[in-house]
Amino acid sequence: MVEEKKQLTLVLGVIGADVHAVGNRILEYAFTEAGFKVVNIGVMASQEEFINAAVETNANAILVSSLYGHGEIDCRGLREKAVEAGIGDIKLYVGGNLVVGKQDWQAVEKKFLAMGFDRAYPPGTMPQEAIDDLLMDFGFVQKC
Amino acid sequence: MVEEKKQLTLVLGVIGADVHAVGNRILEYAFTEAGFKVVNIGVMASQEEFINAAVETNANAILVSSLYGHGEIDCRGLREKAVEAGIGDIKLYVGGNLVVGKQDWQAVEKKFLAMGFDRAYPPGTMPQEAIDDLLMDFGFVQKC
Amino acid sequence: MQLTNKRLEWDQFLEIRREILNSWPTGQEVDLEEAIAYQSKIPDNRRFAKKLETAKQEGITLAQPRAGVALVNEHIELLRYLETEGEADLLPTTIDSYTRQNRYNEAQAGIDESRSVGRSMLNGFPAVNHGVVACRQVVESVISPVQVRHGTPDARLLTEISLAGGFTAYEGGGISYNIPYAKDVPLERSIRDWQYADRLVGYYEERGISINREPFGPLTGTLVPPCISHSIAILEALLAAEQGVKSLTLGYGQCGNLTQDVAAIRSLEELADEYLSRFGYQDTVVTTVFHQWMGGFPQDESKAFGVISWGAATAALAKATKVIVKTPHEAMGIPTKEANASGIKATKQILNMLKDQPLMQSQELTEEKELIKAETRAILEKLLEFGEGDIAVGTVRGFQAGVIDVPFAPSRYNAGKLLPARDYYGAVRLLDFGNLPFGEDIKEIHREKIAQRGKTEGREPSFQMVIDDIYAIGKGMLVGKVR
Amino acid sequence: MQLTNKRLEWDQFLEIRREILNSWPTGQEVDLEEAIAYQSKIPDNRRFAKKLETAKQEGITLAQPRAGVALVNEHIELLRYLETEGEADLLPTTIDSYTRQNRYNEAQAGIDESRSVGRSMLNGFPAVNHGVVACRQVVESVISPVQVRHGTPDARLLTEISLAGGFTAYEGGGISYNIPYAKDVPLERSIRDWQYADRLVGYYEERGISINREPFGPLTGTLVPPCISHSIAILEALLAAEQGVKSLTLGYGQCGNLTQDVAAIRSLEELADEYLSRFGYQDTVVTTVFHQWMGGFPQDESKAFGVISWGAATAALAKATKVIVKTPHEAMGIPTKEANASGIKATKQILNMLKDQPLMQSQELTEEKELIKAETRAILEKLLEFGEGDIAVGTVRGFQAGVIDVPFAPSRYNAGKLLPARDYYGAVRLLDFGNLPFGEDIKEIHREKIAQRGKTEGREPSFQMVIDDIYAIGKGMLVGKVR
Repeated sequence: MVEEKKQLTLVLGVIGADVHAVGNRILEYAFTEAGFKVVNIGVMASQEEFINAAVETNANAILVSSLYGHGEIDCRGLREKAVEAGIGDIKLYVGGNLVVGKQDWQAVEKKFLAMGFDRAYPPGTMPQEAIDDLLMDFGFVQKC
Repeated sequence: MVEEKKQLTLVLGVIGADVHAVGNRILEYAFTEAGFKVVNIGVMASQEEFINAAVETNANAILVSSLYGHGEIDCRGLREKAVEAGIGDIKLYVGGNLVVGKQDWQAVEKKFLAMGFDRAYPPGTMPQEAIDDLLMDFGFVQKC
Repeated sequence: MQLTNKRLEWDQFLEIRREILNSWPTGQEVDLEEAIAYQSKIPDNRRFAKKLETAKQEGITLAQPRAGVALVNEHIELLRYLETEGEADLLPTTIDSYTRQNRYNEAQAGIDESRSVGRSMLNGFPAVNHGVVACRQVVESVISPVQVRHGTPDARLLTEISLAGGFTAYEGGGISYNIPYAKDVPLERSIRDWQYADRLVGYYEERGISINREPFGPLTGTLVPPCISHSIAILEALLAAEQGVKSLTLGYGQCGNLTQDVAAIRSLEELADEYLSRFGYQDTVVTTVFHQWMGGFPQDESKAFGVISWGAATAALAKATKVIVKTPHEAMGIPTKEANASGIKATKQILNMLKDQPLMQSQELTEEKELIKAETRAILEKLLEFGEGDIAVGTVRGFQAGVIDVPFAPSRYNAGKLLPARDYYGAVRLLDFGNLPFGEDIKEIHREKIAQRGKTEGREPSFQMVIDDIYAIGKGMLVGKVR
Repeated sequence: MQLTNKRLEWDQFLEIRREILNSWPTGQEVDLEEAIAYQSKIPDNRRFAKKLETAKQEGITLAQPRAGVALVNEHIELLRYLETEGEADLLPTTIDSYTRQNRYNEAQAGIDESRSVGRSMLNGFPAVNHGVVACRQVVESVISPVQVRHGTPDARLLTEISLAGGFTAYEGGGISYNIPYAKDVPLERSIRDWQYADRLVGYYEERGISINREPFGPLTGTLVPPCISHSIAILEALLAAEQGVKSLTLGYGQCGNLTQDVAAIRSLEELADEYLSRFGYQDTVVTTVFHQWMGGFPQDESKAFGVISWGAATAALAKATKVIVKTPHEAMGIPTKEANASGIKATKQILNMLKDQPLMQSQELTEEKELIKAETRAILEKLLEFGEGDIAVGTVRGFQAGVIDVPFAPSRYNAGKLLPARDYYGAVRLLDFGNLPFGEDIKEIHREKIAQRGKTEGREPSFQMVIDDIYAIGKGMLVGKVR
């Protein structure tokens, strides 16, 4: 199963003008440790950088982080750009402090799913949760 | 003036089932320091104890404290008992946390004045204020 | 133009200035003489530097929140609330992230959308877009002094507008607002751009107007050992002083171990005085700022109050001049004004209760201070050597060589080789020294302390230990111990 | 019957017991053998003494709230909430004020009215009225050990019902539940009544059932110097140990100055061990309890979180075995269960973050500990002298003579001559020693420290200073300084 997981390629980055680098380092470490191939485009990544990296590496999923509250503005249109680039069915995950201020998470999640994301994670999610979801979404049976 | 003040006798106590002793001690000390003769009947004092002490010591004023919120019930009828005991014109002062919960002070004061008290003090009053009032009410001119 | 730690020539400054003020329409609102006339009318009691100096003399700690929203009236309302309900001693104006990247068009879109949706779509106040007049409205609407806080590698236009706008304190620096805040801005460039900002502050000082300057202490806010943030604070203090800055507030982000945190604040002030005096900057006043925990917070608001309060207590015990306050919404993102005020009130209660405690003294504290000083001096002396006596040149070369290195920083001009981890008692130590110029004596202290922890946990020190430490506070612990 | 510190004769105990169990119908539910059989089935992990002992060994601090309501199901719901949502380590059952005065008829009226109006009309759980079966329901419905906390001068029936009811810890003592809680209960009587309670606990111990006993540390909660509460804690420890009590938790209420508070907790444990061992009680285990600030609280909840958190931090730094937690509703009266849980969560966050800090060590701390020890020994030795070696007799005579004296206590059996005030750093000192048997060396230390404060405030130490100190915390300060 470790073999199979290695074939999944993830593009990882922090979108927009966001420079939060710590979580990005941890995610890179955690996903790599979990057996994925991680293409980390780092902080302050534009939508184009995400899409280009995904196209170039033939990635299976794009994992977007946003920690500074501008996620709503920064993420809008990412699915459309993926479609334009011919990778319209790539998995899009997003997580972090996605909006300015304390808002009801259900509403925030709904907003991001409506934007075309497959999964959205609230603040404080541990990497293992996303790892488990990736394995499930790509049909790997979990050994637990 | 110190000589004259010494002639004023005050009966001091905490009324009802109230065991709050700290403020009582502060008042005893402050009034004694200010030159009054203080008859402190302490905590958990009944109306009868206040009146008897005043009669026995030929007191000029009764100072009632209540810190536990039942002041309204405990103080009702004190003026009438003073009248019955033949000391109907004794000065009655009351102060503390006189009612349950946070209430408008003007309304509380009005209630206690209507009960026959000469003065009522809100929570947080410093002893000096009552000392100044005593001196004024008994016609001692203040030096400053 | 070669970077060097020399005061910018006035002609050169004016040449850059013309270009800067032309870079966005509101730049045209800045008239230096008129700005100086405006600033000179702001009385001492509403000036940041003066209030800090008085607090330092009295040995008390002032409380300052972070806060900023997209629109002027809402921002004023927010600051007024934090001043009256929150009882803040010092006020902030936190700048939004687009402005920090000089992306004024996007900031404008954020302003417009905020107006139309009726809530702030920006994570701060876009001071450049709003311009000088709006900034003056802000500072005039409150009684307390107001500081601009941001995270801008090239803050030249923002500095011009902020100072003309009546703000009396200004955060940032060529290293502390680059390495943790940017991905690929060369250090030469950000240091030079901040020499401009400092020169402008220096010019105001020459005209008798005191503007407080504060390098950003916590850097990445994640397991930054005191010697790293101290080195950068002192580098920026020297760079600023050379440009004529007189009021400096140096910062440090809470690590969590009381002894280390108190030692850090005390040693920071002493080291800064030592280096400023050594390089001939005699008339600068150094105050300190302690940042409450900058890492991950618990989601639960009561637990967050615990984290905030421990930061407040440490600030008071360290006798920092001011403390930057977190809010019980920290884990959820940008707080409501009520949550922001709550954090200040809890902090103020503790500051007031603890203002009478004596300064801590113990053998452990003395040893910790000496360790931090030895480490910081090792770094600074190596940078001076690298720069052949020029600290600006030395800084650039030092970052290249990794002899100064910030953990978890996004910048590609940072070596990123350090691995910090907590010791058994929660103090931040180094697991991997990268290229830090430490002698074996210092290294051995770190190794021993981390080994002591590893032994009690029955595991070899590794990156997993670092990750456990990063998540620890969110899980209610300081040290990510395996038990 | 002459009061003496001797173990109650069994016949005598049984004679009193018959009378006590007949004083209210639920007394008939108590069958000692059946109760012992029931208690012996409660496993170690749900026993109070065991959990405290483990915490002491691990050097960690456990959190315990106060809580109690009139009806059984509501009380169970409350405790479960504090255990799950509040994350309490130890649980309480606080007894209502009528039960504390043995006014069971009024308690019954309170129960009935609570049922009819649908909310608790009592300020605690009337354990005597509910009886043994209901108490067992309570302790069985939670996982953590549960202690009975009250304030009852004559608690003999409550003790019988509590122990038969499965509680594994019990607060109170013949001095600490009389002097601050009653006006005219003679000390001879309350000490004798508590000898009964302790003898019952001692009997359970003989049968292999460990019951934790805790004298009430904070007394009047108002500027009580450590030597006063320490003396009473140790007196009650000796009285309890004589009756066969083996697990003792001695308490101290936060004064606010960190050094004094840490010194108090550390010296309390050391002094207790010293005296217990001197009188031959070798197999008692002494743990400590630190009470968060017992004086007036700020109305504002955020500020209350600050007060709570500073108490939690001090408890952790002092490495007290447990801490009694206040709530953000403290100033408003009896808290909601949510507010109660909030206080525990803020406390736990701090306890967890600080559990790794090393025990404080400094010259000042050592000096403070030695001062507290010298003061406490002076009092205790004088009481032993007064009692001609019998500590029970000495206690009664000592209170008469004022050589032991509790500030601001309502009891007429207390001299009430002490005047405590804070020194410059906020530590509680004595302005008037009353008849405390201190030598000139000790008195001089107090005088100097209070004079130092007086000098900085430009006023002679006086009762006004005491008044200012009592009002201080409500105004957000610790020391009522005049500036």
